[in-house]
Amino acid sequence: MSDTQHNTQGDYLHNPSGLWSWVTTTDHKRIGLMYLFTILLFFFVAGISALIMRTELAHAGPDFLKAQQYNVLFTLHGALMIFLFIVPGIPATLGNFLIPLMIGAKDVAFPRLNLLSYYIYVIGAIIAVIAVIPPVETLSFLKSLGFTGPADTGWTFYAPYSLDTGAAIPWMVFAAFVLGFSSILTGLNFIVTIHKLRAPGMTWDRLPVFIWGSYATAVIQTLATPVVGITLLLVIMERLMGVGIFDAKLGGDPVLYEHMFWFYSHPVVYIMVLPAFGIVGEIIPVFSRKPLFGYKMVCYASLAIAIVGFFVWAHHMFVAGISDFSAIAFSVITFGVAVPTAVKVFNWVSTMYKGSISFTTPMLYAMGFVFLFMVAGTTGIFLATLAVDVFYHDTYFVVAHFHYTIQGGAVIGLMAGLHFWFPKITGKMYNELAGKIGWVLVFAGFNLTFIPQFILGMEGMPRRYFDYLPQFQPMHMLSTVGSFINGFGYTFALLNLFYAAMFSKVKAPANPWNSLSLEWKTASPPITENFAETPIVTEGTYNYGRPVEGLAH
Amino acid sequence: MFNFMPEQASEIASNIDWLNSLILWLSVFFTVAIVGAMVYFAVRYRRRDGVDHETPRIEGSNALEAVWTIVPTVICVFIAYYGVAFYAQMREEKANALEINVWAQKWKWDFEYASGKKTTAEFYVPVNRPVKLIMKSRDVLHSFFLPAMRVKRDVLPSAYNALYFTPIKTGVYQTFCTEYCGMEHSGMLATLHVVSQAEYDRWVNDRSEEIALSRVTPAERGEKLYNQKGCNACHKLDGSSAIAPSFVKLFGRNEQLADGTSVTVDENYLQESILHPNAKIVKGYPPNLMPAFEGQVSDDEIQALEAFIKSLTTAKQEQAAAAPADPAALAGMSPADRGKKLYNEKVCVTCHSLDGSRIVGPSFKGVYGRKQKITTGQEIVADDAYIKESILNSAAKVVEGYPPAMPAYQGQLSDAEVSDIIEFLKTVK
Amino acid sequence: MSSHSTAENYQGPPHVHHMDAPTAYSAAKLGMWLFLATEILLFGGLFAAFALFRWMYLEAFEHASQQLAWGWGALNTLVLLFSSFTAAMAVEAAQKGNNQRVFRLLAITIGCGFIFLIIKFIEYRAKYVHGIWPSSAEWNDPQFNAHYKSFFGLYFCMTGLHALHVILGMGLLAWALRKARVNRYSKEYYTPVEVGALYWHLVDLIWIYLFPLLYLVGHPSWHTPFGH
Amino acid sequence: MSHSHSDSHGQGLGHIVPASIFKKVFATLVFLTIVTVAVSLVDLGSMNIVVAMLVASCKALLVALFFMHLKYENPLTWVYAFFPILLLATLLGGVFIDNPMRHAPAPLSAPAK
Repeated sequence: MSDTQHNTQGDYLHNPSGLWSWVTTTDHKRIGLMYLFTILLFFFVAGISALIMRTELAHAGPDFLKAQQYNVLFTLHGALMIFLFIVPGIPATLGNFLIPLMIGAKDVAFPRLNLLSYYIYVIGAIIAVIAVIPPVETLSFLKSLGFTGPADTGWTFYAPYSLDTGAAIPWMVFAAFVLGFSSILTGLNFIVTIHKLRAPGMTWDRLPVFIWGSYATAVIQTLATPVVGITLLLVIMERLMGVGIFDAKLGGDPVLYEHMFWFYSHPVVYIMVLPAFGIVGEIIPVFSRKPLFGYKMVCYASLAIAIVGFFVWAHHMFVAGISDFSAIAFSVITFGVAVPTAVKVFNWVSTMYKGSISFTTPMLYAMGFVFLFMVAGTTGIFLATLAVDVFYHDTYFVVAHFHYTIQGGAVIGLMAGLHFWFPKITGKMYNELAGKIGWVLVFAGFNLTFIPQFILGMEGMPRRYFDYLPQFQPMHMLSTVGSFINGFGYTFALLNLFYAAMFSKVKAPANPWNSLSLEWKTASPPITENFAETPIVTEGTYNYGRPVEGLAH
Repeated sequence: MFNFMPEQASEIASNIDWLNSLILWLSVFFTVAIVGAMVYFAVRYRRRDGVDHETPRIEGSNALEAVWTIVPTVICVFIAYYGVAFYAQMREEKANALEINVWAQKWKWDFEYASGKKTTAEFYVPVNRPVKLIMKSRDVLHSFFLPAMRVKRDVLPSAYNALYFTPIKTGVYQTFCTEYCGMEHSGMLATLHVVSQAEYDRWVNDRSEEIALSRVTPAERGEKLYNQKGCNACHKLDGSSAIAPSFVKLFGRNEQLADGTSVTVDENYLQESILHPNAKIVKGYPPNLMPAFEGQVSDDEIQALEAFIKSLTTAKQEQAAAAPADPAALAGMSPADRGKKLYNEKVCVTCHSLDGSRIVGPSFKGVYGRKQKITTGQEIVADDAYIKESILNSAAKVVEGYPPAMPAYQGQLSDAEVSDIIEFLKTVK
Repeated sequence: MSSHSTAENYQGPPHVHHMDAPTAYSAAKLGMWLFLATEILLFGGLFAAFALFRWMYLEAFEHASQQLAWGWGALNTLVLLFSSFTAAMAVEAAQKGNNQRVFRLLAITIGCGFIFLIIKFIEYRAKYVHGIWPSSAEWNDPQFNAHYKSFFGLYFCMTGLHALHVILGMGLLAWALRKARVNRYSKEYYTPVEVGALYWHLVDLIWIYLFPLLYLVGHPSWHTPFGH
Repeated sequence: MSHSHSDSHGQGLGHIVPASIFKKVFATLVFLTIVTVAVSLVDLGSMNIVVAMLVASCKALLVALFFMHLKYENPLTWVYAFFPILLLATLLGGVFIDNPMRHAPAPLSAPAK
């Protein structure tokens, strides 16, 4: 790495310049941007596959798809959205960009490892894309390599179906393993960064709540992903060598697959949503001009959710045939996760008390997040309650619930963060009115898509159904209309940001929102070294408003 | 007002619905309260005319934190308790439960009763008597879901799983498979009939269907299937083998395969060729012509077909097709209906689908009046004349991209029957 | 190559633009400990599967494990323990800046790694000859006891993955070894040796659990330690 | 939670463990290996696996504490050394409160027709 890479004059976007400097960069800000463009690409691919499914489901009975094609589409939608978009999602983009800036460091602990994680992610993405190409005569050589057609097992790859189907499961599962490995390395990098590279004075109780959220996320990323790694490797070994672990015909136990899969796949939902909690915790104080209410509780709640999140996985398996005792045990523990989440929401809303609230686009997304996560959290209570989950398991109620937590939570959090830190990332300002219009479309479209699905779930319609009974038809039509508005909303909002980033002439001030957080103290866009000289931190980041004596600190 | 749950048809259902609406109302209350507070704060404390007003530096309040940690915990404990209590009721092993074996298989449900009665896709239970379903899968994971009874349980290939419910209302209830199991996952349905005890006893002991089936020798049953499933369209009994090998003296014969190897025709070869025809094609016959019958024929139907093929040691004259239905009934039907009856009887169904999918021949969906290009490159319109000619002398004008596999029906269909078929084709949109 | 890093060939820690040397050292160690945590959980999944299947098919597991040559397993354990010892000694030598001693000790450690792999190869060949090899003819033959298949499936997964990690560890130690040859280490900089040794100790740790679980679970027979 | 930059304990970077300790630890490890093999040849029934695991855990602790310098590390490293063990125990616990307690029902043996 030549020394010019680290001089302190020009901003990181143009200094050093040239494609090669981007391809071989170890600057956490550039790697964050590269991740952003890659994951948004997969966000649109998976989003379009969702719209195709919704068009098919608008009317009962086969319209223009066949059952097999529908099954491939929902697997594609699930696997791409989760492994390629939302798991890297906020940690890899905003996390990469902001963690060093917010703790006053020059870069992450292992910059080269950070670049390696990105390229491992790209390799995994390429394998996944090839594995998803339908078997076409012109590419018949792929079939001999084992690419025998796109996976049709759902993103969960449940044994024994994933062991029997002729699709290219080993390749798709290997792609997920490689993406998991990239996620582990990113998590590891962030844990060491947050522990070792904090600026002088930046003690743990002065860290921004986004850093606490990113730390809790990194812990889960590092410690939960290996278990699904070995599970996916075993699926490959099972298919290629018949080692008799998950295959019932050879004495294996498919429920063991479910245990090992969900041991990762429940904590992964906290990987998705904890950074979004962090972002909302950063935005609401800034636009309420008020300190974050109960800062300590919000931070400890993040860690509590991360840790308790490891002990609750079998609430996905209440009806899978597990023993009644374990079902009862996991149901009770699952309620342990609900309480810290509620505490967080209470604290956000209390922050706005007696504030001076301005309705910028990030604030609208943050307030929208509070509503969406109230619905997500409360519908989670239905599914945690044992007797009620028996009815709701694997129905559209579950589909609506996890879309409220993932899309309503993590994606809305990402959108809020992208708008809030847009001036910091690009040094320019996005169009505020267009941002608000985008928010309205996303918010309205999202609710119109998934409120009807709650009703479908109550009516007892199972999920992953290509064809359904006529009585479910009206709600599906509503949901399809909503999904198109939702899709258009995201396109509009992201195009607005993209347009501003590329063509806007409006230079953004270093700190347009007057935030007290450390990353706003350096230039926008920041210089390659982040800070001209290492900042000395003397107080917390939420000291908004006039100190009032006699108030509990 | 918010209740969309299906009817309460089992003993546990009322408890579940009570708990469900309790959580629903708590959720609505807290969501409205918190989001309402947020909106109120947002409006009440909004920044006026672009200037931030003074705000107090309130950093937290331990009292409030305690309140909104303890209150949700108490509510959670309360809900969790009822969730566990009703689950325990739901999983209770009752003494005089009616036990039924349930077998899940890729895309159908089989039911076996203690009395030996076997049914598929529908089962009967007496009202007000506990039922215990003992379920296992023959291939992948499935899940037995009875929305009206509020019960569900996965069906594993590795172990038996039990599902308990006690129906309290007679009626017909829908059953779903809720664990993704492949292509026809959405079609793997069953219906539960809850009937009075008397009617149940009559139904369980009514074995007429099985007796009729058992009196027929497997070979006879095989012959019936041979016609019903459309094998007769290509596999002839008079020894001729234009498109497909004739069944006469087929069993035990050594066949040269397309890939050069040879195989003796035994039960395994026949079973494989019925389920996956393209696996071992005999030399000289066109591949991917015969549709795969996997999922459409059960194991015992395959055995019956094999018994029938074994019985064909001498060439037989073409049997008369199924006995013609009495003319009176036929007259009453509309031409299109008669055409549809012929479509099934003359096994056009085996090669021509109605839903647009391609099996062997062109699909009949929207065929009437469609412009087609035939193998000679000539452009034709599928009008009455073309269809009539294609039925009687099918090899005359074959549509491009399709094999000339259709047998000629010259002499097997009267003109009236042909025009009925054409009427039927007009209705297939 | 002088034994101690004297004044003229002393090389301090490498320059890293975003942190000073002590931070770099503690960051590298914390990073490796975290990576060891992920390796423990990676093998943890296999240990969980092994524990469950041993509980489900106890007799088959005990009988199947008797077909393993526990003698080779014990020998491999001693080889890895010795290599772990030499790796630890190498770290102590590096801390004192004695590059030559580091080179010799790491070379012995890597040598033990080779010996381990050779013994492993001998065991695998013995299994292959008996037809106990995934996707072999006997393996796919339905008569092959399904519960043996679970045991040997897990055996090959666990020892195979462990052998792969032995190779990775040897690569890491070779990278540290190369630096010793150019006198890179001193009191202020020996991170590669310590990080490489940490990874090697983990590989040894996992084998410490694999050996009793796979080889000794079925009362091995005293008189045929090296297989019949 | 200390956030001092370098964790030096006075002698250069990390704590130096004298070679003599390594020799003693190595000798103990070899001895324990012999013990675990010897115990496995005696049939103690279900206790065999418990003893094997205990001996293996002692060896593992020895390697971790001394060879890997864990004994001299700051508390943060201890957390990330033992948290995965706790997670592994959780996975095992979750599986073992499930499989052994399933009471699968006996299938209905339909009378031969």
